[in-house]
Amino acid sequence: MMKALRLPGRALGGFDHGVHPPHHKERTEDLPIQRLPFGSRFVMPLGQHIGAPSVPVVKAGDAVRRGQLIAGPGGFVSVALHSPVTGKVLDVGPHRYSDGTFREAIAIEADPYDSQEFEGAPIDWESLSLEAFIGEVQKAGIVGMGGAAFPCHVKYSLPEGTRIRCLLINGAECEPYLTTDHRLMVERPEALLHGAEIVRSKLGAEEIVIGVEKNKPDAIEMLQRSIGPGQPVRVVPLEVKYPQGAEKMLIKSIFGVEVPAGKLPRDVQIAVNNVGTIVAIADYFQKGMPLIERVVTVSGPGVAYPANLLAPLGTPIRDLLRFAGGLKEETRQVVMGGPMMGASIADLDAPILKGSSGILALTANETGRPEERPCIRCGRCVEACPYFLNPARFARLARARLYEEMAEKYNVMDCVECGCCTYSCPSGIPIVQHIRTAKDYLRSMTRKEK
Amino acid sequence: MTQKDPKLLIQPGPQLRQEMTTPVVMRDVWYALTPATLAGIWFFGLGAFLVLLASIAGAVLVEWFFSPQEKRRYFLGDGSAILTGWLLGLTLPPALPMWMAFIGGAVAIGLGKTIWGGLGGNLFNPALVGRAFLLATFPIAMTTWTAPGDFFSIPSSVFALPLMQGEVDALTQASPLGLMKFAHKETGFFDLLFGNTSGSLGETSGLLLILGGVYLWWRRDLDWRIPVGILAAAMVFSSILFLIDPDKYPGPIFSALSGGMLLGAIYMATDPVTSPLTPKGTWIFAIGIGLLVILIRVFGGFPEGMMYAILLMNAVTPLIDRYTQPRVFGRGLDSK
Amino acid sequence: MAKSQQQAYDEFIKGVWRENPVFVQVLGMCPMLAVTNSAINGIAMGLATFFVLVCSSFFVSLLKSFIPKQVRISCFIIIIATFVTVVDYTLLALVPKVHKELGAFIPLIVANCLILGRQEAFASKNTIPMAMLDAVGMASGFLLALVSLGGIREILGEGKLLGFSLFGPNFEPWVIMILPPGGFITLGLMLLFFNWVEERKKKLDAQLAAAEGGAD
Amino acid sequence: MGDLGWIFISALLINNFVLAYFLGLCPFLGVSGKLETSFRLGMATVFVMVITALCAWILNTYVLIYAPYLRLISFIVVIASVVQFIEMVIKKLSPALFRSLGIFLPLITTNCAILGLAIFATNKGYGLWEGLVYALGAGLGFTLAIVLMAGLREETELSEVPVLVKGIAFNLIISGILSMAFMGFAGLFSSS
Amino acid sequence: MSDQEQQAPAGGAEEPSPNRLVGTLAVAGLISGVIIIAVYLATFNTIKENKARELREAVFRVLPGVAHMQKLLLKDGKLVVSHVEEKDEEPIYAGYDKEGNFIGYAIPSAGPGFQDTISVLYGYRPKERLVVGMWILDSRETPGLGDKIYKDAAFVANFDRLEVDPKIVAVKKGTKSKPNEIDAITGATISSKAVVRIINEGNERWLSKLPEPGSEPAFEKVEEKKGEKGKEGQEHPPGANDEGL
Repeated sequence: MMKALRLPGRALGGFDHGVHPPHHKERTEDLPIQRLPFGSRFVMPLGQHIGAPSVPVVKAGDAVRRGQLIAGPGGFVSVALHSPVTGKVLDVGPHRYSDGTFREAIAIEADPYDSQEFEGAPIDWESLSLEAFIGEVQKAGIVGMGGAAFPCHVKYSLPEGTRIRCLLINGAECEPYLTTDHRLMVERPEALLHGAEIVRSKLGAEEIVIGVEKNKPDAIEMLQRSIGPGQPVRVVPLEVKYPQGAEKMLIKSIFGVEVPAGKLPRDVQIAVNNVGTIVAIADYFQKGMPLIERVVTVSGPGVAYPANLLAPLGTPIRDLLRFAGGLKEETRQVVMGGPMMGASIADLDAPILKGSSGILALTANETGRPEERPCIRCGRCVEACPYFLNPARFARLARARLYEEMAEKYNVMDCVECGCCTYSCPSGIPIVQHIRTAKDYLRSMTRKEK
Repeated sequence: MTQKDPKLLIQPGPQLRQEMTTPVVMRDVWYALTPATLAGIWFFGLGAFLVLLASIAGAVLVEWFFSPQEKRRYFLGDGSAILTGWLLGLTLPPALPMWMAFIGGAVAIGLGKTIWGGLGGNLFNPALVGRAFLLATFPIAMTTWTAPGDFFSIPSSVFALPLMQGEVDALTQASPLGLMKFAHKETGFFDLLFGNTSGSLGETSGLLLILGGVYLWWRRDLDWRIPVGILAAAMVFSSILFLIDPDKYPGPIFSALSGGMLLGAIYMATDPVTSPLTPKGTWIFAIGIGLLVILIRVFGGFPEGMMYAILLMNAVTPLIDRYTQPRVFGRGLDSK
Repeated sequence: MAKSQQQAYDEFIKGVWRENPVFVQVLGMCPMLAVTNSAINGIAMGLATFFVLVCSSFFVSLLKSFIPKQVRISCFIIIIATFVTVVDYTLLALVPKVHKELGAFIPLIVANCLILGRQEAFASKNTIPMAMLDAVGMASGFLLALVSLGGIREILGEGKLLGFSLFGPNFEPWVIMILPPGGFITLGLMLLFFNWVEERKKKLDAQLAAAEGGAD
Repeated sequence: MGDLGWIFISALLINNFVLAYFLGLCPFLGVSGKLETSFRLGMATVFVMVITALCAWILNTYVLIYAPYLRLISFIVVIASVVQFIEMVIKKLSPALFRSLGIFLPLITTNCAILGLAIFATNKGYGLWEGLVYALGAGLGFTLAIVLMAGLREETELSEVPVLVKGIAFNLIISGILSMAFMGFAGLFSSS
Repeated sequence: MSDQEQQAPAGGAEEPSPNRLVGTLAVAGLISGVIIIAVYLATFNTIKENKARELREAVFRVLPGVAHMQKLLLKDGKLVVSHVEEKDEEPIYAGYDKEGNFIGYAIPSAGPGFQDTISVLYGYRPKERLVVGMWILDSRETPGLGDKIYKDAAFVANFDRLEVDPKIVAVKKGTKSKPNEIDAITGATISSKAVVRIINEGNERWLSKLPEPGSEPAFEKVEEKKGEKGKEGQEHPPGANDEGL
């Protein structure tokens, strides 16, 4: 059914539409990754990935070691959780989440006298079958680290008749401010390439393509230098444009192929993984270390000393900010993730999660919104939408509560909420917000029908 | 720090916004219009300035009067009412009685915008609704063109009492389009380019209008497809006619530079509210205007058709928008 | 007796004001707009319609028991068309100038939904006096609307009312008022005005009711 | 421009039945809420108008020269019956066509645009072909106006039109502006 | 919309027989026919007189000095006097002075104007080949602008003693210099030109068919007042659409 995949070595001219927000990466792009000192209290929410929540296997008072399993996967689309520290389980119960809601989580108190060294052994990946490999990835708790936190092993479980010809590694990191993937590519290219090789060989792909935006020349150079002889890896420099890192856009940019609506990259014989994810896989198979820590960019004009921090999962956001010099007084908003798709943080004591790629402290300068004015149908959103949807129409229809029409005539469900429309709107209309409302409503309606 | 967390804002993403806002866009258009406006006032004298002011006053007052209390604070803020009055003023004859200009401005906002629910709701270009109303209401005053003259002499017709006729004492002179239509006389290229001809007070100086357009394009406030499409379609159509009979029909350069063509193509048709949203639709819209203008100018009853062409295509815009939705990413690929 | 007088008055006044065929029921738009470019035309058209409506109502009410339900619409139309033809010829004979002004819109009275509507909704179900009152009321309301619209259009469009100059010779006529767009826009604005009056009245009533409720 | 061509253009654009003659206002204001419906109503009107022109010509040529006073009544009765008859025929022969156009037919027959067409064509002294072209132009003109109107109205459904304005008043004012825009066609092809 | 749509047939009552239905309609038709015919007959003469008077006034206006007129039709290439109304014939009118001497023709012509068809009647004197008067029978030109073609006395006066050779031409107001030129109305150039074009078209159609000057059909003494005999019917002044729009 699908056209044979072409595997060019350079970008085919990018995707259409999209926006060019100022990238602000200069604050942290040259700062090496630093390890954040261990704090005292860690909270691991059970549902920090997409899919079913994990099922706890420890209870209050249990002693846990760093990297020890504390919750098993709650189904196929679910992953395991591991303790980020050596210490004692305080309780298993509701804890504040970064958006202010309470969710089930395991709270752990770190043992202040432990060295917190991780002890583990490499895993012999070469002898594993694909199924076993997938099981290992699930066991390691690895999810997409770009922000969506989709369980990684699900991507590798291919339906009958599907095959992957290319492993595409997403190093675009198109969100402003964030530099975690960038630093990983510069500092740990071997780990990245090794992890990529593991996945490639297990999936039976022919080639590894790493797409990196052109504003990271050092990363491109470092990767190119590190490619071993005969390794089937290509590094493709990409135009700097948001949302270059959305996987369908990335595929379009590199291969010139559109993933059909409602289909996945595997339907065009491509598997896409984030740089951080691949490095986590490498860490697991090389050192036996499951996903218990990640690199987080702490940046924004609201912090004095922006940094790229390697932080244990479950660390309170406050600890990261404190390490970066604390919040300045003019801070108005703290965002988890990138400024385009990230969400506001309501509680600084909430933990960082597997999907937290950045903590950004923003001042009035960035958070100020233009006063909301009537839509003047200027069409900027239409020309920004990478999915060629009609956001202006969505906003009008949503205001009139014509949600069904949005889905039937204008394909609102195809929207990935990248935020380009709201970003580009001169009238300050929260278009994405309207779209989210509509999508929520439509989803609840379909659920009801079922 | 633990004690004094700043009060944190919770707002949905995206957190970043580009800098362009509606008032900035409106103000950009002001800047772009300024040179051509000054040129118009220079050519036609202070009277033209008064006409312009009257039209803006009509627009702004009605906007203010009909906006709900809580919105009144930005009656000047988003600048759209001033812009409407201004654009309308630029399309008026320089010796029009002020009271007519005032009514034009009032109708432009009242019928062209307010009843549609204000900015963004109107489907016809408000300034042109005002002008169409004036042209249908005061056909003689609206087609009495004066020749460029002394800067300080103000035609007495400008001060005509409300509801009364204005006696035009200035030197009247047919506009280049009128000369073309009724006497088959073509006006010189440089006169058209620099605006030293009779005509509406802001439409004569082709060069400055184009400069303003380039500024808007550079500021990305302007959908370049619209002026390009209009001018291209109009010029191609008139070239064809010109090739058929050069004595009877005007040439493409004349068509592009004369009358309200540039003012309309760059500032009126591009009004985002009343032009299609989709790129493909925009082309259809622009080409439609270009063809209609020449059709009306050459075969119709009026020497100038820009206003009607734009209004007619405004009326078609909802249909265009409906049938030119772009192909959604990843859809309609393999219908096999 | 007083009660029946009150009822009669009600039947009459509802057509003039409360259920005004043009401003409230929005019926009979075509003649309403087409011929009202001056007050005199409005009066002529209004009177022609008046005649047709009253005569038709009379006959329909008179004959209502003879007309079987199945063919009633056809009968109504025949009755109406008869009187329209009568009006047509009478005007042509007596006032050819007016007839020329109104032109083809006199025969089109047949298609005026107002007339057929009244037969169907009222005359065919009520006694002759009531039907007459209703017809006179409705026709007066229609006449009133035509005259007011025609008057406004004439005043602005020509500076005259019923041919008398109001503003002197220097008046600048608002030509659009005599043209079709002027008809649409003027009637639109008049309806808008009526809406506004209604709205205000409702608000006042509500305030009054609230005040009274508070007093109790 | 030939005579027939000018008759067509004139009925379609310059002297549009709705926007210049105020004919057919009931459906124009009442049925123009939805684009789809409007278009089908327009097509049905074209159909009825062409039949009307034919009937009117036959009546004028063969009947009414002997009895001019029956003009009005015979137009009404004959046109209504013929349309009803055709409606039944369509229902039998093509249910699909009936579903898309048929429901409008009775509505259209009572519409003043139809009677107006017959009377105008008679007054202008049009022959058979002129009458048919006139009907086609008038019908398409009606369709054009109602479709544009429906497009505009559907769009305004989504904007915040003041409550006070909504409804017939607003539709009339939109028609007024549309009518103003159509004035641009005045004099089209009449100047040499 | 219209009320009749809402009405559902009231059930309950027993079905009247078809005969009764047809009968009712027939009776209604009969009564209506009687009324109509009565009114028609009552108004017939007045209407006819009105029409005749209107036409006569128009003819007298475009042909100064005329006291009598008669209708001429073209039959087999010859102009013959006609007293009956015939369909599909385009008549012209001949005007005579009190003594019955031929003065000129009044020719109707029509064509598209700015808004709609303009119907013109103009007087023509074949001897001098001059247009001597113009009258607009019917037009829908813009009030205040195009309607000056009949409201503006100066414009109408243009058509007095206007040469038809080679062709009448409308020029910009104030620049009339030749005997075949007229001053157009400022701001209503299209309407002015339309009138000129319509007259030129009338000339093209008729001038070649007119008999040699001197051999015009003589005036036949017929009672003009009491109406031409022939079929009963509304007399349409040709070109003048009585239901003027």
